[in-house]
Amino acid sequence: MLVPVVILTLLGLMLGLMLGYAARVFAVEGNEVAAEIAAMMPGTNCGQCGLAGCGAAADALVAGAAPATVCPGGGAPLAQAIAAKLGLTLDLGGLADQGPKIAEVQEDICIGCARCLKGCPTDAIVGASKQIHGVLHQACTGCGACVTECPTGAIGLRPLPQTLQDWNWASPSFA
Amino acid sequence: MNMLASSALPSVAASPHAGQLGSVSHVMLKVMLALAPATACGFWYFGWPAFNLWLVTVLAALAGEALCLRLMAKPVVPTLLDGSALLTGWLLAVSLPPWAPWWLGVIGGLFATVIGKQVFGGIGCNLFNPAMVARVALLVSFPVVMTGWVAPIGLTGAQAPGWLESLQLTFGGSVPDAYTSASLLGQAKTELSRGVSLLQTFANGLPVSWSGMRPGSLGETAVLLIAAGGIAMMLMGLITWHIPVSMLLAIAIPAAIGHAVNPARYLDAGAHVLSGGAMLGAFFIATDYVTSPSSRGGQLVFGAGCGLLTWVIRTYGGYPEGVAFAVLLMNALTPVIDRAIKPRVYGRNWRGQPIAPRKEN
Amino acid sequence: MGILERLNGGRWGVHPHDDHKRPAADTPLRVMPLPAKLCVPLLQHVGAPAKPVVAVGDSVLRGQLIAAAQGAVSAPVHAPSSGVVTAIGPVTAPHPSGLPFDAITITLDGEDRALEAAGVDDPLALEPAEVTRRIADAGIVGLGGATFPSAPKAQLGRKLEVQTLVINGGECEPYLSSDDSVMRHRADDVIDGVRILMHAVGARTALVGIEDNKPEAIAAMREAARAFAAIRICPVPARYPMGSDRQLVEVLTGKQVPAGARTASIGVLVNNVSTCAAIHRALRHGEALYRRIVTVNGGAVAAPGNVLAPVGVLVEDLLAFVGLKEAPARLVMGGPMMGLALPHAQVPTVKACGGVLALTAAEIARPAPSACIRCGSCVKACPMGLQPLEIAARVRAGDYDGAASLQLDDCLACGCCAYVCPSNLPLVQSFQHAKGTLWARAQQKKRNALTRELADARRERLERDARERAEAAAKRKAARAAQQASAAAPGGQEMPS
Amino acid sequence: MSEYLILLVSTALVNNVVMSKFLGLCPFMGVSKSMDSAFGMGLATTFVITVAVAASWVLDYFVLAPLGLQFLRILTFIVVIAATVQFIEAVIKKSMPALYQSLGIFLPLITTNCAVLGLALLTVQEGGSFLKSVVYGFGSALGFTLAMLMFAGLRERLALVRVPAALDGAPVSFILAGLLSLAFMGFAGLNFS
Repeated sequence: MLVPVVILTLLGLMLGLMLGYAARVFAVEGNEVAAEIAAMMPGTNCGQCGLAGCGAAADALVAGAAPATVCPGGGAPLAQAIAAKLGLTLDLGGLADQGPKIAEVQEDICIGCARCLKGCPTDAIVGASKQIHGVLHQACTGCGACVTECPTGAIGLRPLPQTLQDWNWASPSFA
Repeated sequence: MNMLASSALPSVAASPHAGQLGSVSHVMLKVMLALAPATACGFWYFGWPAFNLWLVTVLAALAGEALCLRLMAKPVVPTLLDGSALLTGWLLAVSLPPWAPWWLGVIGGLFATVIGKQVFGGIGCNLFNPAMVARVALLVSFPVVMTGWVAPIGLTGAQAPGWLESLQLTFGGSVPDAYTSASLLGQAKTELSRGVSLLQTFANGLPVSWSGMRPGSLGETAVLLIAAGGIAMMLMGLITWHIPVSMLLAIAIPAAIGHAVNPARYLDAGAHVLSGGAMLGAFFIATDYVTSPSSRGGQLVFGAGCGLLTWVIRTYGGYPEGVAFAVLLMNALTPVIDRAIKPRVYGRNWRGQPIAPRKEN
Repeated sequence: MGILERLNGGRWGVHPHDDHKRPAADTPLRVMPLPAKLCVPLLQHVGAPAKPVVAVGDSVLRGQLIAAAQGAVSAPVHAPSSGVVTAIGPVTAPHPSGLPFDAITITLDGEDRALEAAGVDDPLALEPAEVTRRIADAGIVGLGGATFPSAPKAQLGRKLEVQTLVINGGECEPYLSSDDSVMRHRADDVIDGVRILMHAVGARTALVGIEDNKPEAIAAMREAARAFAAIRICPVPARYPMGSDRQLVEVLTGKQVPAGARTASIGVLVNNVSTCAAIHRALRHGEALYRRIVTVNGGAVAAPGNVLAPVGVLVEDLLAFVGLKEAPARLVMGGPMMGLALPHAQVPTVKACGGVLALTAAEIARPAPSACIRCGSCVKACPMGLQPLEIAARVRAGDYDGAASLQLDDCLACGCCAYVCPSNLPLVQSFQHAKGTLWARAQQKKRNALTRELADARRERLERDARERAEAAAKRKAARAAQQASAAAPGGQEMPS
Repeated sequence: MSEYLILLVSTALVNNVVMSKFLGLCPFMGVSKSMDSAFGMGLATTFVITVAVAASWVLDYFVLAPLGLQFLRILTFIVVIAATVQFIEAVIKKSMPALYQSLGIFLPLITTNCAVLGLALLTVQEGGSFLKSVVYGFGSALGFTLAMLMFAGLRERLALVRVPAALDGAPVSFILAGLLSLAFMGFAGLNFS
């Protein structure tokens, strides 16, 4: 009776020591996945996802608390990249019909209060107090922060106009 | 200018705006044409029972396909007309013992199209050659029936059964012992396992000939016509030489080496190439588009694998014939081969990196 | 194709059984009468669009600059005839999308008054840089379809010390014969253009590749090039896509162009024969590129043939000139293999438009696609050595990265795969879709990077502002405290609040 | 030498651990969605099996057998295997994070991969020499890797075709495994004498 107990104890001890040593040599720090996903995100902390910024969204994604489509600003490409990274199944249904959008200032209503300038996370709105504001297409993520800021409802989101450069063939219907 | 009303331009489609107007059924039809002479010759050798079995098998394959399409609510007639199920049944039929009972053909035909093909999504989606899947399933399940060969006694010979008699043979009982005979590979295997050396077994010479007048399935006897059909397919541009040649060489070379070392243990290259399903397999089975690699290099590896495995199974394995197993095993390796061997892309090396620019001096 | 080659699966490319080039190629060249108006697009080349230098209401003369080049890679645009500018703005582009692009609309006065133009008597005596400048000023772009501006290309060639010019007389697309026509009727112009270009680039030899289905062109070009040892006329087998620069370069020089690189990287510069003819006219006659030979062909055309037409003419007017015998089922700009289907006929032609096809329903008829049987016909046909069937399977399954890993980027969209496919799969569309999707993703990534930068900058700025405010406030507080202390010390009294 | 070669071929092909012994089906079905992760899994399992077989042999030969404690085999072997797997996990997590991600839960589950314990027990029962046992284990592990790779390749291609909805996913994978097993029956009775 004693022999098996001793043998098992010794075995356990030996293997435990080996693993303890390995754990020290091959230690990995932190959650690298969340950091990588945060790096893929737009990084504007626009809050459209309902979470506290891109870092929080990345943590939620890794924890499985948010779907891959959590980030509206990143659109379908980001959702696909995240799904591929985390091995999630992707339902693009919610995103597909929206498409990218940008903010537009209706110049006849804009009173030039410049509140939207402060609200924009990417400084995409140019203008000054008492002047009509304009939106830089390249910088706007379509997060909609300015829409809520505007006191006169002069800012709205509209779909990005399609151009010859970004037009694409539809996926053909294969047999 | 009313001819140019915008309603007159119904289609804005992607290029090209021209095409060869080929179709899948054309391809299948050409393969069947290439296979027809050898099959006809088989009928001539083995008589009406062989024809009955062929018909039953083909019909069962078609029925299996139709049933699945019906269950999946897909159009039945257009898909049947593409000819692929017919060809599958045909290839299976010519690999069966010609006097096998009807139920063998029915089970095989159904298995080929249902389990071998439709389960995966139908034409173009199957991962294994459907005819060989069915053949192996039959061989494993009914080994006795599947190795019950008959001597070729001709369609019209004195001993040959008439048409009515043949129906009885196919749909009735078993093959009378008087007709049964062993195939070369089966005989070699049996005698070797009894400890009789090949030299003794085949003291009167090997029963192989180019005419194919010997026991075997429809598709293994008329080797010349099979090879001619295969070459015709190459000339029609349906297949390339890579798979058939590499497969036949990979059977012949080890066979020749083995025979040179120990003729009492190993059959010679000619016996290997001319007997069993080697020829049919090399030209018609292994070259199946869907289940073979798409690059030429991959096809060479695939063919060589088929050949080598065939020889190994025939020589060392428990089954007398190994083509079907070899083809299935290589089918399973095809995705791996396709991934490992890709054609060299223009302006890139084999590993897919851009080549170094070479300036003129 | 020999038997051995056939057993080996043949070489790349396809041999359209009927190339439909004749009889259109054999009819005499016609000059199109001036239409009522022209819409001259601002973007007819790779690079930045030209910038209009005329305003609505201005009168313009033939050959007058109406839009100037913008940036390093761009090309100016000239008025093809005299008239009044009536609009500057969007017109439908010759593109399947039907989306608009900017063009200058000129209502012609029919008088065709020309700007005084001066050529050079001996362009070969000019400095190469001056030749290049004149090519740039004439708005010459690659007329074979790539539309890369010719001047920057020549500059690049000079910089990389290119020794060999490959002159592309391949014109492998069925139906088209505009290059053929240029070579037959203007062989001397082409050869002179080649000599000027060689001078500009500093190249020592020029290889003119002409498909052997154009014997008249080969004969004419041989005759024209007889006096110049440096220019060799090389008949090449008629096989589509022989006119693709990479394929032609390989056939003529035996060298492959590295993936993702230009031909110049292996010391070769490819130019089209029509481009060379345009260079000749620009240098010798001072004529800008505002008209060209266009093949109008197809089953619906009553009198198919080659037409000298101004750039910017509406397809509608062009078809009216040659006449239609039936309603076309599809209009195509370019050849049937790579040409773009047009949404309607009110679209202008561009500099690189070598052909307009009015195809009948019978000509474009294709059976419905069926499942891929992995027959490998597309692999054999692909001139780039790709595996279209594998790429298409991945695109169908939505695995665009998998498609990209099979070198989808190298696809020329030549259409050989779709042409030979027995299952009639829309392979080219599938690849174009995948390329577009991958491009959009890359754009989105860039955009994300940009917005991230902006957001970071903003955050930093806000933090700095806050810090500065806090510091200022602290300073104020400290100052006040000091003041207080100094006030309190002598009097020992509290400050009134 | 040839004896070991034949042993290697026999264990890898003829008595393939997955296809004819039906061991290790859990990772065979679970980690066979892509060739990369299947290959990684195959290599990791190969390492574990080889080490586990060697360690088990040593343990059995020098400790358990002399003391007549064969009844402790399962217990001690599983401890050895678990420790080896933990070790492998630490190494992969550090050196190949992508593979670590794709293997996911199946990596620690190598511990419970019946092929590992099965092979450790089988080799000990066969009673061969140390080298023979290691070759046996290594050959079987190669067979496992081969089966994984083949199956993953087939499943990758399956992901590109239109499998009928009723059969998509696990059902068709099982049918596929059955057909693959059918193909491996060709090796039945393979005898290199």
